Amino acid sequence: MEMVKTEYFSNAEGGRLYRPDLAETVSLRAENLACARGVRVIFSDLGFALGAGEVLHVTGANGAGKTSLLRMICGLLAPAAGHVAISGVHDGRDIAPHCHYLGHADALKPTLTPRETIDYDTALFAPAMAANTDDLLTYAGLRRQADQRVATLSAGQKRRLTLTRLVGIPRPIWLMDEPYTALDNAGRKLVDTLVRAHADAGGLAIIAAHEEVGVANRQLVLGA
Amino acid sequence: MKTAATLRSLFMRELRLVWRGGHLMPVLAFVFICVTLMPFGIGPELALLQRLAPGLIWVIMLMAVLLSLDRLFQADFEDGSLDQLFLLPVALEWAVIAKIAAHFAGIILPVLITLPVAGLLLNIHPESVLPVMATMLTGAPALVMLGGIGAALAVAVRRAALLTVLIVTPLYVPVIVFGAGALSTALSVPGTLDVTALGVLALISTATVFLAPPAIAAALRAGLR
Amino acid sequence: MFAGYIYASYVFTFGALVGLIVVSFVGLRAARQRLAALQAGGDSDESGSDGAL
Amino acid sequence: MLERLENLSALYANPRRFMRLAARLHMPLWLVALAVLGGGLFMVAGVPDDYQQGATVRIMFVHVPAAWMALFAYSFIFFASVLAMVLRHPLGYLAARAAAPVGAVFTLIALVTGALWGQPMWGTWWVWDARLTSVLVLFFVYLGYIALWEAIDDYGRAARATSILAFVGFVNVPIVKFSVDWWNTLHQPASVSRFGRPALHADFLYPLLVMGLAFLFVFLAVTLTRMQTEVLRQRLRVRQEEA
Repeated sequence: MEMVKTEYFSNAEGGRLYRPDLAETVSLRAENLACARGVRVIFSDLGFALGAGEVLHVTGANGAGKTSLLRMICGLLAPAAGHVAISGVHDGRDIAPHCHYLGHADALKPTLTPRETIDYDTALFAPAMAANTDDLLTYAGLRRQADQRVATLSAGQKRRLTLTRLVGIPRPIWLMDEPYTALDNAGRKLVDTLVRAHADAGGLAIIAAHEEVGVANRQLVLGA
Repeated sequence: MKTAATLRSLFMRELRLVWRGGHLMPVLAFVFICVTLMPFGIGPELALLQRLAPGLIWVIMLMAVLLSLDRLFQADFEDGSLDQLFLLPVALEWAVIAKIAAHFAGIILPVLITLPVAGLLLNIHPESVLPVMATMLTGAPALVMLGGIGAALAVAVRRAALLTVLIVTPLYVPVIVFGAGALSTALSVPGTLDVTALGVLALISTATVFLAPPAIAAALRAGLR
Repeated sequence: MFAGYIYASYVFTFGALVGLIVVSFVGLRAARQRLAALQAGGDSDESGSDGAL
Repeated sequence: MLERLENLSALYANPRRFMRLAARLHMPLWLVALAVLGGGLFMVAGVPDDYQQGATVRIMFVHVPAAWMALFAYSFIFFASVLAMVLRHPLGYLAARAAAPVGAVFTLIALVTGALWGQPMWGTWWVWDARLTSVLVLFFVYLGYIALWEAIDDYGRAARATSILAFVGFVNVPIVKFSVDWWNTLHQPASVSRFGRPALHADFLYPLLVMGLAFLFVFLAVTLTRMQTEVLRQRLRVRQEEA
């Protein structure tokens, strides 16, 4: 998987990053999904299909099951009923290795440095790929903080560091839970830029958020 | 092979986290405090201490492992990286083995090496130091693997520490029976080992290294929310 | 001379069992009453068992 | 709401069929249990003193059946968990949860009566005898299992986690027995006679078997009672969620 130097990412500060091409383009299908929390049915008979390039905005009141839906898709939560499948590549249960999941918590280790975080993430999630850590650090605007402990970073910087995992490791499905929280306008624009570039490259994304998601071309309201 | 690369980097990352997080220090401190306090409780009478030393060291080591268990999955759950373990391109069972191996190398191994030496405070017979170390090295994998099951079941649960102890204690009984038991001959003839007991201990350790990871992975999956 | 031990073991055994039985039946009755109270409006899913107790 | 849930996920049994069956069985089961218990006690009363242990042998008639039930209850929990998790029959989770405290009480009875039986013979309240030690470890297994149920709020997660613990615990029980037996022979002071039952003469065997049967029925009756409570508590949670 060598780097395809055809497209660029560019962020607000003009940082440019070569866009590794997606190894696979997939479409996602969810059929009569149901979610129960304790004994309460949160949602049921939920189905949708997402093709390459589509971005679905999932919204709904708090507790409507937005997070649960995202987690069900990548197998981080067993659905009470129904199932999820990827066509194109394979129609299988273990969808997780094809997904990136961005949860409320940043999944960052406070005692590591941004440089180490990116090196390890690449080595863990895409061992065959050479880590372009410096490009990613530049792109995320963390060049100066590269060798500081992650614990000393601001919330916005931490979020940008987590986003490098999505950008640096090509996976077709992005599942993002409230990605805009703790981000200023520049940060929000960065997320939209990334998602659009990801969709243009043939990936698909599901974003759970309260506010409007400009980059989404489809919407699903839970608990309507 | 991609899996080996992922596991190696997970092992290295965990080891670095153990080192950076300073998780070894509290366990070592606990061990040395225990060894130092024993004579105050039992009395400084050397012959008695010498007779009790191997068994005491085993109990202290077992409790040190128990003490170290909660850092295995709890921290990952809190910062969200436990979810990422499920997204790795390797089976969760392998990821669990890499994590526990790093925990073993970073925390348990240092305890295994220093504890018998600390046993000298308990007037352990110099020739018994190696046998004690041998039995602990043989039994420690079982302790960490069985402890991993308890830690995985108790992730993000109320009073997780109490729960882990309750779940793990019955699992530890066979390990300490054969671990300390293997030293029984060392009481009369220092420096010797009951080889059959050591063999059973090795059997238990090997079995848990193969059978515990699937149980730990299942426990982690059961805890997903 | 051992009567005390025998007596104690039987008292403990049946004391513990009776305690467990009482707690279980109290739990059952309490659950039924709370459920009946909640179902004051009454609906189709009445509790299947009238139960002698 | 619960109807929609029942067909939704394999976690929720259709309790209506079970509750009707339980209601019918409840009282008869209790009557049988009390009858057999009465018979058993009557037989025990008629037992002559043992030539070796004198009257204290009568403690055996509660100690041994209680130890039997301690093991039986844990096997019950294991098979109920297998039924629920492997064969997808969710009533198993309820049965396992209901049986655990009953098993724990029987284990406690076995421990206390064991100590009471040992005292006259060796003058100490606790003898690290192989069988008694295994029962003590089993008591920890029960405490861990019950604690896990209570520690997890979400019913589905608790059911899955406790089943895993039931499987691990079940494998561990024979290993503990084996290791404790070996440990006992290792530290066997020659003087202490093995804490064995006297050679079971017919006068002792029949009362023991009847008492064992009585304890079994008591276990089944209490477990059935507690299972009904579990079903109702589940309905209560649904009602409260709805309200």
